[in-house]
Order: sequence, then C-alpha cells, then structure tokens
Amino acid sequence: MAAPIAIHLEFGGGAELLFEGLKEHRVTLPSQLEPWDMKQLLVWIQRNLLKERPELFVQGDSVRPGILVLINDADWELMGELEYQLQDQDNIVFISTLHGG
Amino acid sequence: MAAPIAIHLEFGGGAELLFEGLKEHRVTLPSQLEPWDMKQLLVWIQRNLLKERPELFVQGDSVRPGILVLINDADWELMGELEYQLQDQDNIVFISTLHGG
Amino acid sequence: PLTVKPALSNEDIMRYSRQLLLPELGVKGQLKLSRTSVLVVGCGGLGCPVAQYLAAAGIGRLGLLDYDEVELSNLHRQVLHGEENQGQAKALSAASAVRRLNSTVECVPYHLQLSPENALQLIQQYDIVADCSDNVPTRYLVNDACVLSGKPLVSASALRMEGQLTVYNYRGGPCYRCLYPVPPPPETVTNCSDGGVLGVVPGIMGCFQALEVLKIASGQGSSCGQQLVMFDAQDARFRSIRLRPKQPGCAVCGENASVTQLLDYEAFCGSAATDKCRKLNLL
Amino acid sequence: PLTVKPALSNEDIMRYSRQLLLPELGVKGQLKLSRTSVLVVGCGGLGCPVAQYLAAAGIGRLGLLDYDEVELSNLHRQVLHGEENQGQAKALSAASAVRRLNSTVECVPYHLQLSPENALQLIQQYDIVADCSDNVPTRYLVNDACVLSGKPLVSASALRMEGQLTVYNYRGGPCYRCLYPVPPPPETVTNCSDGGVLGVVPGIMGCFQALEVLKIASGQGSSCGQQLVMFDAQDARFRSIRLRPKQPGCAVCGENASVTQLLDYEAFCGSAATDKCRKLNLL
Ligand SMILES: [Zn+2]
Ligand SMILES: [Zn+2]
Repeated sequence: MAAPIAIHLEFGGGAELLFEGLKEHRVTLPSQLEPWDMKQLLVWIQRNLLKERPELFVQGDSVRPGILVLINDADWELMGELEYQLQDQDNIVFISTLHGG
Repeated sequence: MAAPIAIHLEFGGGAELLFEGLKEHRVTLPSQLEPWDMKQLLVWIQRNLLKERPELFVQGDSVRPGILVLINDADWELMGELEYQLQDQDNIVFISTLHGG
Repeated sequence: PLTVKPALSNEDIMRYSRQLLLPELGVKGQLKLSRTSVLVVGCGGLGCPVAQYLAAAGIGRLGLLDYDEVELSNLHRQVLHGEENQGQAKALSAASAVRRLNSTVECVPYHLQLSPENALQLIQQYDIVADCSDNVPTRYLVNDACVLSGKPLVSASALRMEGQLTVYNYRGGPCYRCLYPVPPPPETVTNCSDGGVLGVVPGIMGCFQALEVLKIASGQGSSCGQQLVMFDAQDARFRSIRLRPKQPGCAVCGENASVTQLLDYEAFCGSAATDKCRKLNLL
Repeated sequence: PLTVKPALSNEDIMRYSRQLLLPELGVKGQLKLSRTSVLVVGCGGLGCPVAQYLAAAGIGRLGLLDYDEVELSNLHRQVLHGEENQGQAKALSAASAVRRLNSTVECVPYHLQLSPENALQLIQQYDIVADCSDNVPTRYLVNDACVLSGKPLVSASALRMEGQLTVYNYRGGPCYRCLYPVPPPPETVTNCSDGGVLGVVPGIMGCFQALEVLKIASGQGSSCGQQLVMFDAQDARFRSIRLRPKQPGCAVCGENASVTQLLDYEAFCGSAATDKCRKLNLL
C-alpha cells in the first residue's frame, strides 16, 4: 500500500485555460496499492480537474502533441515519461507551446 | 566543536572582479569551537579569497555600502545580517549594486 | 492633469486590439493606461525601450527627460535615436521617435538635468516614475523625490552583462534608501562609460521596466515591490530575491525621517550626477 | 559571403566603444559580429527588437523577411514601424528603420513568404537564423531548413503574457522536431490575433533572442541549447528547463532521418502559414 502523496501541479502557455484559468494546483493523490506514475496521474487529472474538452489536453493515454511536460524542472523525456513514479512534493508542469510572435 | 561546513559563495554585479573574475566559489569552512556566523565568514573571505584591495569589499566589520548580501535568495537583513549562523550547504551571494543605464 | 478619456475611439480599438483581448488588460485596463502619466528619467540604454513600449501600449502622457545629446557611442544601445540625430538633445530625439510610433500619446520632452531644484515640481505632475538614469546621485535624488511626492518608482540598471530591477516606494514596500542607506564610496562605482555594457542588456531590462510600469498603470499591480530581479546575460539567468521591508529607521521614508526636502546629492554621494566624468579623465 | 573586415574603422571604435570594453566581446568579438550574417524570419513583435538590437550591435548582414504589410493593430508591439509606414511592406519598413540606426550594417529586406521552395536557398546564405514567425507551419519549415543546412536556430515565441525561448540545432543539441515530433492539433493552437498579446512581452523575448544570437555570433556561445526559457509576465518570473537531448529517432535530425528535403508544411500541420486565417473567420 503506497501512502497518499502531495504534489504541485502547474499549467501554463494557455493550458491553464482548461483548468478554470488556475495556473497552480496543490493536490493530494490518495493512497493506492501501487506507487503513482505519470500515466495514472493523467487519468486522475482528467477525472478530477479537467471539467471539459479533454481532447485539448490528452490524446490516447498521453498528453496531446504541443504540450510539454516537466517533472521538477526537467523535460519528462529525461525522467521516464509515462512510467515515471511520482514522489511526494514533486512539481509537475504542463506547458502549451507558444507560436505567436 | 562545530563540524566543518560546505557553503556556496557567489559574487556578482562586478564584485566578482575582486575574486579573480570567478562568480562561483564552493568552499569548506573548517571545524571550530562555535558555529560559523556571517561576521566570521567575512573575515575568512578576506583572509582566504580576497587577494587585494579589501576596502572595495569590506568596511569595518561589515560589507561596504553598495554591496547587497543574500542568504539563500533572501536579503540578509531578513536573516539577522552579521549574526546569522551559517548552515551546511548555504548559498551566500554578494552583489554590487549597478547604476548604469 | 490628464484629460479623462471617457471611452476608446474606433482607432484606439483597432490599434490596441491585440492587447484589448487580454483578460488582464481589457478595455478597462486600456483606459487606465490612457489616464496614466509616466516620467522617464534618462533617455539612454534603458529609457529608449521604456519610452518605446510605453508609447506603443498607449500610456496617456510620457515625460522624457535627459540633459544630454546623442553621440555615436550611444547608438549601440540607445535604439530610439538614429545616426541623423547625433548632436541633437536626446529628449527631443526620443520624443520624435515616439511620436512616429504613436501620435496619440502626449509626449513631453525635457532637455534638462534633474536637480534638487526642479525634481519635485516635475515628478508631482506624473503618476509613475521610471528611473533610467546612469549615476548614483540621480538615483538618490529620484528616490527621495518619489518618496516625498508619494509616487511609485520603477528602477532598473545595467552594466557589462548584468542588470537589476526593483519597484520602490510601492504598496508599503521599501525605498531605495531602505536598501542603501549609505551611498557607495565613489571609487567603487563603475559606470557604462568605463565598465562597458552590451547594448541588448539595458534593452532587456528596459522592456522589463516598461512591463512593470504597465502592470502598475493598468491596475494589475507589480510583482517586483520588495523584490530584486537580477539578470545575468552570460548564463541567461534571471533570479528574484526577497528584499527587506520598508525600514522604520529610513532617513526618507522612515518614522522619523530626517530628509524632508531634497538635498545636494552630488555632495552626499561624493560624485557628479553624470556618467561622463571618468570618461573625460580618461581621454 | 560577407567581405571579411580586416580591422575596425575609427568610426566603428567610437560607435562600439562601450561594448568593446567588455572582456566577453572586445575587438575580436566585434570583428566576429561584423563577419556574421543573421536571417530574421518575421518582422513582427519579436522580429522588431531582434533586428533593432542586432543592427545596433554591429552584426555584418541582416536579412529581414516578412510577407506582410504594416497595419495599425501591429504598432502596439512592432516598434520598428511607425504610423506613416501603414500599408508598407514590413520587411522594407524594418529595413529603413534599421538603416537609420546603423547604416554600416548590410540590410537585406525580403518581402515574401518563406516557403519550402525558397527556404533552403535563403537560409544557406546566412550563419544564424532567428525564428520570429507567428505560426506552426513556418516553425517546422524553419526548423527543417536549419537542420538540412546546418544552421543554429534561435527561436522565440510569445502569446498573451507569456514567452518561450530555445536555441535549436546547436552544438549537438535537439531540434524543434526532437521536442515536437507531431504538430499540435490545429484547434488547440492560439495565435496573437485571437489570443492577444501584451506588446512588451515579445519585446522582452525578442531582446533575449538578440542576446543569444550575439553570444553565438561573437563566439561566447549560447547557454540556451537544450534549454527552454519560459517567461511569465504576470508574476515577472523566468524559468529555465533542461530539455531532452537530440533524439536518435527524430525525423529530420535523427540517425535515419526520413525528412531529407522540405515538405508541404501547411498540409503537415493542417493549418495555414499565417496568423490571420482565424481573424478572417471571426470578422
Ligand atoms: Zn526608505
Ligand atoms: Zn531533431
């Protein structure tokens, strides 16, 4: 049994507009049998935070193209992407790529 | 007897020019009877790092006017100034105020 | 005082359409900008981008103050001036560039040196002051005049490849003297004439300064009061530092302030209110 | 190719004196700048400050590319243009502003749309590319053309009150496609025409972009390869993020690259290479 963990979620580059304009969310993920990973976090976000238009945030079991995911200020590609196991106090950022100039 | 402590010193805004142009210094303060404080650190810097023109860095037992001291990214005035007791892994910044435009 | 604009004209709506879309600004914020006056002290490396972006954004009145004339050695960073403006007063050159960009901004050039005699009378006519000056006595003078007349001061500086920015005397936060009660010994002060500066560094800091002015003017508020933003261009790193609060013992904004009128700041600092003295010595 | 300047003229020494003093630049670095050519793709909110500060600093040749004409709604952020330039080609308007500032820079305006047909031939003539464009297809086009011709790409973007900056295809680091192998669904893309932008935000990002170009051109090197710099204007916060390395499986810079010549990027992205389509739909 893994204990509940508290994490800090941030949304930016416009991704926050899917979450009522709130850029920062402090959330607690409940206790569960296995440790939390990013794949499960995406499901949890869809069920608990994302009120509408999930297709603007997820595609299949990952984030949609054009959203960059950062785990503790590093590109999630360096951290194992969907398989990364979340630690208490982790900081996870979802940032939309900007194209304007 | 206080154990030796490792701290990170940074100099900027031109203050680094007094330290051979090096902006970052990782130093270890030796073990001594009492805990290290900022006042003692200034003496240690003068003896061990500051090779010339100490009057451009210190005045009396403090730093000269126009240098701002930061302890772990906060103004040292918030931390007790000269009386602040150094902790292992502290980050201490000495920054010259800039006036150009 | 600025004539209060009751509404945006059709031309305003076209011109500012891309920023009117912002929920943080909107029509209300844009009208607030048009009712705000800003004094830019110094039309050099910082003052040029400040004036440029404040005018572009539609600030109501822009005071542009500089005692100096445009020289060739200014043009690597003072981008509002052109080669043809050499020898012209910087305040006038900046004003005509700003008018080309936005003729609806009321632009007031001051070709003079800010002094203890004229500072209060000038600053009282403006809502916000941007300190874009280049020397220590002027920085104390601007600070004291802002405290005495209750104006927020958005202050930036740049040298070599570094920059600093703070908003003083804003929402109960500290003033410049709270941080620096004693001026630096003159021999420790390096200015752009002898230390050099990469032109785009004041460019970045001046844009940042314009941003904070716009946030204050539009009612969003600045996030840089009681904060020092430091920029290091070499490693492209910004850093925000939490500063001390307003000091009860501050000579100008404290509880028993001793500075109740402006002083002789050149005497106080032991140096001239220009960045040229040393250059003259070197030549 | 640029004619190699053997030495600085007396006028150069006067003009650049404040930056020649910098140990990071000096005469050597200044000569390197004068031998470097930079293509600025887009003369809008980012391209204006980029062109302004690169010209001021003495870059050798500056290519200014934009297919568009100056409109009133540009002037809140596109500060090289003036009211009198409305209706004029942005590339030409920017070029004449840049010449007023520094006539010693070789300035080449291109009033055209960058396309798969002309991009390689254009980019091959320059040493560094600054992507100041405003739409997704152009960003992929510029990236692929830079990878295929081996040029470093200093890329910035801005929207609302945020900005992003990365240096791609530089010293073995990743390219734009390494990060974004699949283009975003068109319905998720917001551009400045519909999302709005505070003018000084591209101002800050463009100055930052000019800084990184100057660091690369002068031989100091950029610190933004394999890094994403994010700027949030509301809380005045910069943040640097460590990015993934160059991806062996990247379609254009990877080991078995499938993209060996330029494609139809509008088809690839499912959207037009302009930020205007949506505005037209809205009107
Ligand atoms: Zn004070
Ligand atoms: Zn790649």
